[in-house]
Order: sequence, then C-alpha cells, then structure tokens
Amino acid sequence: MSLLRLRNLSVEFATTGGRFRAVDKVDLDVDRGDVLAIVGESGSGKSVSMLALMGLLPWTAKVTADEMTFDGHDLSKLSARGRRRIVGKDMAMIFQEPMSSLNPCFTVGFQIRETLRIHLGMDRKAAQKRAVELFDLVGIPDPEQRLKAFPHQMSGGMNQRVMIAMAISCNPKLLIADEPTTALDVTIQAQILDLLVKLRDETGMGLVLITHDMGVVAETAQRVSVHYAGQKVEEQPVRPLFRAPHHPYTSALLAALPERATDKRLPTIPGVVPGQFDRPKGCLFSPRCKFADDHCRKVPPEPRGADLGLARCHYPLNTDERLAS
Amino acid sequence: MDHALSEEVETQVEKRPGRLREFWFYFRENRGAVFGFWVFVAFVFIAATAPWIAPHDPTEQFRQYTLLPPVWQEGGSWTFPLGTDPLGRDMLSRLLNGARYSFFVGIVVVVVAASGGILIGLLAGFSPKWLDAIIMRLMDIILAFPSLLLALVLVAILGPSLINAMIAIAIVLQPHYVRLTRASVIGELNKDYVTSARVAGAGLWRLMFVTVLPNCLAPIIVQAALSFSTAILDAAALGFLGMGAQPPTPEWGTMLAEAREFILRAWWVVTLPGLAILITVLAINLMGDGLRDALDPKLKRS
Amino acid sequence: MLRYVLSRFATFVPTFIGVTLISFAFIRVLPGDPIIVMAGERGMTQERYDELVKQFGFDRPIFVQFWDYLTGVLQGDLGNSYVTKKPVWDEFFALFPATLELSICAMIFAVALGLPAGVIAAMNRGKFFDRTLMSTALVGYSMPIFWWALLLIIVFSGNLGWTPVSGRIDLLYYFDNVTGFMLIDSLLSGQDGAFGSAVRHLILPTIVLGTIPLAVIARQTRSAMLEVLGEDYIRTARAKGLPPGRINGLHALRNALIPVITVIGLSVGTLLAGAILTETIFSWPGIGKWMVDSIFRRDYPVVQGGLLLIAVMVMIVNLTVDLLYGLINPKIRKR
Amino acid sequence: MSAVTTDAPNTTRPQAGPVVTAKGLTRHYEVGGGLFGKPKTVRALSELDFELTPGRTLAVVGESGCGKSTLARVVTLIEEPTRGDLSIDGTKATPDAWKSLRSKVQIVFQDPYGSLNPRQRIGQILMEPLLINRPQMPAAEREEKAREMLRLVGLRPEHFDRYPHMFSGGQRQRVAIGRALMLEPEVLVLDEPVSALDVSIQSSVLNLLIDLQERMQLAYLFISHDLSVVRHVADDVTVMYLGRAVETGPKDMIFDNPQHPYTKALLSATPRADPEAGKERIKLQGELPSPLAVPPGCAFAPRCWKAQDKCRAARPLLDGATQKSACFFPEGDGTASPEAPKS
Repeated sequence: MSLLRLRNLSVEFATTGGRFRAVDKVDLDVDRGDVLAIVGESGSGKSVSMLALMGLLPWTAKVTADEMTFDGHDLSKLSARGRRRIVGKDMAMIFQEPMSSLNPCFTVGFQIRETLRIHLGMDRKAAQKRAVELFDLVGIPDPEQRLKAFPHQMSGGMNQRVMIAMAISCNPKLLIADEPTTALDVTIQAQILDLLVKLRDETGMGLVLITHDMGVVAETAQRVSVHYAGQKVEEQPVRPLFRAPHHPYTSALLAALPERATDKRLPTIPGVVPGQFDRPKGCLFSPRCKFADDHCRKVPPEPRGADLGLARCHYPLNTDERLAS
Repeated sequence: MDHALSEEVETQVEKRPGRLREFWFYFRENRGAVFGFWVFVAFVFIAATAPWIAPHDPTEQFRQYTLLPPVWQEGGSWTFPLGTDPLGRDMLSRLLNGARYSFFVGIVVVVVAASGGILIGLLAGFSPKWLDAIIMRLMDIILAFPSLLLALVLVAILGPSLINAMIAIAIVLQPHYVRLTRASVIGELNKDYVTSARVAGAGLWRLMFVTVLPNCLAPIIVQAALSFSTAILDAAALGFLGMGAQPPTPEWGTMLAEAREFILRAWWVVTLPGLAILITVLAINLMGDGLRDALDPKLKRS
Repeated sequence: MLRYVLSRFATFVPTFIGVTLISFAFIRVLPGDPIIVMAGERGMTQERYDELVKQFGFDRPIFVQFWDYLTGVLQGDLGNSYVTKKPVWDEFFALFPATLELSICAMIFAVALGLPAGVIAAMNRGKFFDRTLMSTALVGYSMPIFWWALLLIIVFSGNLGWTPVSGRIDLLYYFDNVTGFMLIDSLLSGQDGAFGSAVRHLILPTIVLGTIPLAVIARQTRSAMLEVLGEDYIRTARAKGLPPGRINGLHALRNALIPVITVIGLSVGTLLAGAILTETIFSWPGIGKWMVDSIFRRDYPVVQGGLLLIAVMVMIVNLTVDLLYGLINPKIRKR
Repeated sequence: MSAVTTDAPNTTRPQAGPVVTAKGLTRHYEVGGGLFGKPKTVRALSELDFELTPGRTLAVVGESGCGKSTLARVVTLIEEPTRGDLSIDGTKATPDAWKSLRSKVQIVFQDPYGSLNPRQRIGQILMEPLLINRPQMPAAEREEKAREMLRLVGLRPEHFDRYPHMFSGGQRQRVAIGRALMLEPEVLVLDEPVSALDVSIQSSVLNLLIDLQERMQLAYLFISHDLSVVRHVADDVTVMYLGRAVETGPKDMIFDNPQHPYTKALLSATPRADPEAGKERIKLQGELPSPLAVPPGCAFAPRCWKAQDKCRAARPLLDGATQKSACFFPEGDGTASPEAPKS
C-alpha cells in the first residue's frame, strides 16, 4: 500500500467566465523513499493537484476524487482539524519563492519553533535546540545567530534552506517541493537539489518535485509524471521516459530542448496550451499533435497500460520499446 | 509563405472581452456600485434640470406658509411636498437646486485638483532626486494642515463665497493627486515597456504623456471619485460654518446652518438637506469602490 | 534604525520652516489688509493707521518680518490676540487639553471598534456579516458629521434626554484645572457625579468625531487583511498546519497592522478638521471652536498662530507614527 | 532553411568588421547615502572588453548580480558608462551621439508581460519607433512597414489592432522582437529573451531569432543564465562573475574545455536533460557575494576550491589567445592544486 494514493483527482475553479477545470482526473501514487517528478508547462495544473492535497486552494476551488489517501488517512473525509494534524507534520510542502514564502514580520527562528511547538508540543528550549539541529542539517552556517534573523536579511538560497528546515522539522513522510529552485541561481539550485536528495536518502521520506525543468527532472527524479492541460498524459521511470517517451507531447517536449537539438533549428510544438474557453473535445493535445487524426479530435483517450507509460494517447509512440518491468 | 520566416504561427488569440466590456463586467458585479452609479446619474440629471423640474423658485418666500411640514405629516400640503423652511421657501425646490451647487463644486474641484496634481506628480516622478524631494516636501507641508482648517482660513482671508471655498478645497486636495501620480509613475518607470520606449528614442514629453500617464490613470480615476465626494462634504461643511455659499443660496450645507435653531421644532429642515448630502456622497463613494474593484487587477478574482 | 530616525527628524525641520512660512504668508501676503480689518466698520485716521503699521512692523521688508516671526515662534512668541490681548501661545495651550481629550477618546473609539470589525469582515469575506459591516462603514465614511451631530442631538438629547447638548461638564461642578483633562480632573476633585457628568458630555462628541476615522480604519483593516491573506507566507502558514485563529490573528494581522498604522496616523489630520465642526456644534471649549471664533472675529494673530500650532501638532503625530511604523516593521528596524 | 551549421561559423559567414566595440566598459552606481552615512559603490560592471560582429552571437552568461542587465542598459544607450569606450559602427557612443545611434541598437526583454505598453495596440507599438525616429515618413508607409513586420515575426494581419493582454507570452515576445527590428538595427541586445517562456514556446522563439539573424545579418548580444540555450545559439561566450568577465572565447572551447574554475562549476551545476549522463557535480560552497562588497583579489576566491593566498591578494587578469580566462590556476594547467570536490 503506497504512502499517497490519488485516484481520479479533479479540481475546478469557479471563475467569472464559468467553471475552469485545472486538474482533470489525475491518478498518482507515491511511496516512501520515492522521488516523483511532476513536469509540465504553465497551465498544466501540476501545482494545483498538490495544493489540493495539502488543502491550500482558495475557496473558489472544488476538489473531487474517488480516492485521496495519505498514510492510511482518507483525506477527503478528514475534518479541517484532523487534516491540520497531518499537514505540516507528516506531509510538508515548500514553494517557489523563498523570499515571499516566509513571514517578513517574524524571525525565521520563531517560524520554525512555531511548527515544532504546534505539532510536537515542544517547549521553548527543546524547540530551540531542535531548530539549531535542523539548521545544521540543511547547511545553514552559524545556526544560533541565523535563527534570530528576519527573512529579508538573508538571501534567497538561505531562505529556501529555512523553508526546507521548517518542512522537515517534524520528520514528514512526504515532502512536496513546488518549483523549489526556479527562483534561484544555477549554483545555488544545485546545492538545494543535492540537499533535498540527501534528506530523502537520510530520512526515507517520499519526495514530490514539481518542476518545468527537464534537466532538474533528469538529474533528480526516479519516476516522472508528465502533465498537460490538467491531465496526466504519461508516467514512467526517468530513464525510459527520456529514452523512449510514449506520449507525443512528452516526445515533442523533449525534442524541443535546445540541448537535445541535432540541428540549428529546433523542433517546435505549434499552438498553445488550451485555455478555459477553447478546450478541445477529444484528446487535449490533438490540436498541437502532428500524429492526430479525426479519431483523436473526437474521442478523448484513456490512459494505456503501465507498459505504455500510462500514456493518454490513441496512438502511443515507441511501442516496440515497451517497458520491460 | 514568402515573408513568414517562422511557420509556427500561434493562431489563437485568447478570446477575452475588450477593455471596456471587461471593465463593465467587473463593475456590474458590485451591486452597490451599480446602485451608486444610477443614483449619481439621477443626481447629475437633477443638477442639470433643477430650474425646470423644481415646483417653485428656490428663493421665493411664501410668508404665510413658514415651517410647513412635509405632505405626509399632519398639516402638510401638496403645494410644498417636502414642507417649507422658516422663511416659507419650498424645501423640495431648494433641495433640487442645491444639487446644482454640489455638482458644480465637485466637478470644478476635481478638475482643478486632478489636473494640477497629475501634472505636478508626473513632474516629480520624472524629475531628478533633488527636485522630486522639494516637490514632495512642499506637499508634506500642505498635508500638515487639516484640510477643513486650511480651507477655512483661506476662505476667511479671501472672503466667504462658494468660489473661494472651491479654490480652497482644490488646493487642499491637490497633494493627494500628486502623491498618487508620483507613486504610480515611479512604479511604471521600472517596467520594461518604458525602457523599450526609451531605446526607441522617445523624448521626455512622449514618455510622460504617451507612454506612462495612460498606465497610471486607474488609481487616479478612483481618487477622482473619492475626492468628488470629499469636495461636496467639505463645501457643505464650509457652508455650515457660514464660510461657503452665502444665504439665500440653496446650498445644502448653508441650508443646514440656517435651520440649526429649528432643530427640535421642525425636523425636516434639518434632516432633509443632510440626507441629500449623505445620499449623494454615499452614491459617489459606492461608485468609487466599484471603480477600484473593476480597475485594480490585484483584487480581481482569477 | 538610527539612520531611519535621524532621516525622519531631518525631514521634520524643512517641513516645519515651510509650515511657518505658509501660516505667515497667509496673513501677510494674501489680499486683505489686517489693520483695516482690525479697525472694523469704524475705520480709522491715516495717522492711527501709520502708527499701527509701525507698531506691527509691517513697514519693514517682508523677509525681515518673516525672520522675526520665525525666531518668535521658536521662543514661544506668537503675538497677542487682538480681542483678548492675551498671548496666543498661552491661549492655545489652555484650550488644547480639551481638544486632546476629545480626540484621544474619538481615536480610541475608532480603533477599538474599527480594527476588530475590519478583521472579522476580512475573515468572513463576501458573507452577510462582511457586507453589512462594510455597507455601514461606507455610510459612516460618507457622513456629513455636522449633520450627524445634529441627528444625534435630536435623538439622544432632544427625544431621550440622555446626554447634554453642549460643554464639557455641568455648571454645578467646579474644581481646579490640574491636567486639563476633564475626565481626570473630575476624578481628582472627588466630587460626587462629576466624573459621570464629564463622561455624559463626552459621549456624543466622541461618537461624532470618531465616526469617520472608525469607518476609515475598518475599511483599511479589511483590505489590508485581505491583501495579506493572499500572500505566499500565509500559504506557508497554512501548509504548516497552523490553526486558522493563529494564522489570522498572528501571522496576518501582524503584517496588516503596518498599513493600518499609517492610516491611523493620517486620520489625525482628519480628526482635527472634524474637531472644528464637532467643537462648534457641541460648544466644546477647545482649539477648534477657538479657531472658528477667531476667524469670524478676524483675530489674525490667533488664526495665524493657531494654524501654525495645529500643523505642528499634526507633524509631531505623523513623526511619531513614522517612528512607530519603523518599530513594527522589521524591514526598517533591522536593516 | 536549416543550412547553417554551427560547427564552423567562421567559414560559412562573410567576415566583416565589428559593429560594436567595447573597451574597458565600466559602470558603477552610488547607492544609499542620503543625508546620513556615506554612499556605497556598486561595481555592477568592470572593465569589460568585447566586440559584436554582424551575423554572429556573443552570449554573456552569469548568475544574478554578475552585471548582465547593466551591460544591456549600457549597450542600448540607456546608461552612460562610468569609464571605458563604447563605439557603434565606428562612432564613439557618447551621450551626444546617442540620438543618432539609437536606431542601430535595439533590445528585447525577458518579461513579455512588462515589455509591451498595455495601453497601446500592437500596430501602435510597432509603429512607435518609426514615428519617433522618422517623423517625416508618411503614415501609410509606416503602417505598411509595421504590417510587414507582423508577418515577418510570424503573427497574423488581424493582430494589428489587438491589445497586448490578448496575446500569449510567446506571441508577445514576437511583438517585442518585431518592435526592436522596426528601425532596422544592426545590433540586437537580447536580455534573457526566452527565460520566461515554456519550453515548447521557447524553441519557436529561438528559431525565429536564428532565422532573423541569418536573414538580416544582425549582431546579437545574447544575455542568459541558461547554458543549454546559450550553447545552442552562441558563437562566442563571455562568462561573468560579479561584474567582471572571468572567461571569454569561442563557444565550443568554453563548453568543452573550460579554463576558469567558475565556468567549470557553472557548467557542472547546470542540470542536463539526460538521466544517463551520470556526471559528477562540482559542489560550490557558499553564496554569491553581494555586488556591494566584492571581495578583494579574485572575486571568486571565497567559493573556489583551488584558491590560494595569491588569489585573495591580487586580481588575475584575462589572459590567453582565443580563449581567455582570468585565473592564476586555470584548469588543465599542470599547477592545479587540490581536486574539485565531487558530489
């Protein structure tokens, strides 16, 4: 039984122009020790599904799922209070903008001790001791002094380390990192990614990495779930995915990377991600897909078997290189 | 295909409504704002047509009918639907004509304060640090005086009249426009489209009025609505203190001042002018709130 | 932080000089001859006129006059009232406690009701409570307070007879002026019912004067809270599994207070403007009423001096608020 | 269309003299100060030399605070350099000459949302540079040119009267490129032109840029932090760290054989979209220093695994033939001290 199990998760937003489906029938499983990368471009709903899991969506969002279990708890049946006992403790999340994700009015020490006191009931002294340990663990030099600092007195990289320290403070079973390095410089990004993987190795927590950067995916993840326009279109272990993608979108996305180019002119994907008002009837990728035919445009495809990377496609690619496992 | 170098034409342009339609869409969502809008329209209509729709001349004194109560009260008469004041003048006619003065005050003050304030604010936003500092210090100095007090003193020196009251109120409101304009100019100046215009060679005047100013208008429009109502309130307050429009002008504040001594004897002479001020000001403020919601993208629902 | 304090003080000085210049210029530069005005309807002979011009120093160059005025101000000399012949400075500080007492009560009234109302409205955004509260606040914000005062007098003093119509205390009490604050002095006097009388006199003026600041604070608190509630760090706080009370009451409110403090500071100016109307209506013997009376009496030294001192008071309050702002905003405190 | 090869650009392209030459380009800012406390100097850009040649791309790479954006502002004549010479087309770019040089250098920004005036229609945006610089041109001709540009950057005629907010990020970037080309410049400064775009859109914008360069023989100054994009588009690369060039040279030499430790670290820190590459990463310690407090000696020394006392005392100068690097102990040099820490 997996740590996190999502079946048929959908999220709809009530907007002024009607209902907008940001996440569309997504299934996901994460185990302890897993590193799952969720990749997709803007509008793919990759963050929304995880925010829904954490209960962090605004009131305009409506979340539905056949199953949403975490560590044996059915999250959809849990009360707000019951969910709060899990969120921040067993299931933690860090975000893209470390500078604005910390409260500017409190010291980082206060913010990390607060988590420890609320979830673990530590007293001030124990919390302080643990906070120092945590800062050491995430590689913040001079922890006692840094705990007294305000977020605006530290760099983005340091603040992201603080966010990570806060997220792992209660030894979570699952850590969700939403574009954790997008706002950081390359050399700092490498440090943060190394830290996340190291912590996963040490604590055995599951790690969900939401990103748009295929390089980050290739170097960090074990398993990759590719999202497009709210749907999961493909899921494979990282090596076969890069070697033999089954969904035309994954394939096109990889081909469009400059570093995989064979020619000065890059292959492109025409068109844009469908928005609220121009959602196609059949396969969501069909208007941009070079393999699409009338069947694709009329009938929405269902996910194929695991041997075809669960690809939502009528005509999956690389069928002769089916996943062996 | 001869010209198009790049074949990947993204054909779709988002089907979003135009700016005005979008604005109206958001504005309409705020029911209070729409209500305020229609009340304001009625107010403007009354201001424009008061001499023709009022049953009597606002200054005509019907000596035999002093302090007549409104029609629904004992002793009321349809000749004077809202009663008469201590000098026997028709309340309804005076109230309708009062709208003209309030509207006049609001328009003139907003136009004078806004045009001056926007120009100075633009100048401050674009000028070198020292000039900017001088302008802003100057505005601080004006803001240090409570608005009504400054207006009162100005009027006391210039002599009590509606025109002088308007000048005084406009001077007092001006710094708000300066600050607002300067703040949004400085915000816009950091944006890349301004730099692009510079790289394209745009001169200072073009940058100020063509590139930057149109993008600063949203908060200024909201401020204009709010200062319209402030102007009406301040003018009425000056009138109430005897420093604004002078009797027998049927200005609402002045009417209140004249009626003060009858406060416990004839409720309508006190209540009605005040109610007129309140409703007008409230309608404009409602409209201002709606404008802000519709123009300020930060508060929009995504 | 020290640099912040110093830079705030540094802007105080030119503003002060500017304010002095303006209150000086109002009387001396704008059209209207104060001596003619002083003479009133009776008029005066040319000799008497020249004598007065010399006496007031109006024949000297204008900047010399300003310099004399500025140095006078710094020594607490604002000239004497034409009417009472007493120093303007003394009159101002004799009356100021009455205005201060009223303003403080009005501000407490406004903050005590406005802050919680704004927070609760923000937490119930779009619901019935929010709508009702914000509609009420908008009515309050649109209120012509001179009319509001009259309405309250009609109801509470006229119909119900609960509150007195004017003054600070019933005439039958008499005690020494110790602090100038009627609430404190009446307690110190130990006379039965004196305190109650003082309170009854204060209620209506406080409500009238506090109405607009109350509306402004409630609206500002709500919008500041709403803005803060959309920030990333509130999402972080929720992701930490904190209870909603802690998120709203600690994490959000602490940040929302920063703009609200600014607005409270700005409404001091509004408050003093409102005091002019309130004091006139309730015959409250404070500087607002004193100013209006002096304006009607064309008592120029009083108008000039009062204008200056009131502006300086506003500046001092703004400076205090700026410093307070620096204190509660760590981005300035810890730079 | 894809006849251009990246391997030997020198032989396939006509050799021409440089359009832009910069020598010792320096830009410092004074910040803070005011009434109390003395102002600090931000050394945003120090002593940079480079040339831009028609039909070629010079890429400038580096992390935040390395001076990339300042460089863009200096080259596009928005800011005057504190020291150093910048000449465009043989004319020295002093502020007096700015007006006449304006049309030679244009810029495309990173953020496609902030770089178009939201109150102007696409047509007005495209025509504005002509309106300002060629006021005598008849309106009809202006419009004709703008419409042609619309076609050239891959947009459709009906887009002419639309407002920017109706377009996607990629389309806006096309408009921004079109505006920059309206004056037929010789040099285009591209300040992170594809960083804000999704991968699938990024590739088509890059293609457009490559095509335009080929067709109009433009000189590109391509500023980016994304090494994989740089590797694709650049002919020459300059690596910057805290306002100074630490290494410069032809692209292939820089990528295949980096000399400066920072270049090496930067290359190894850039994630590669190949899970099977199995490469070793150089772990850089510490954070980027603030440009307000650039360390003495070699600015990279505090984070460098090879740094010795000499590095902290004196600043190494750019040195080398075609590939120049500013390091006392360049890579591949026998004198290298301790090995890079691998992770």
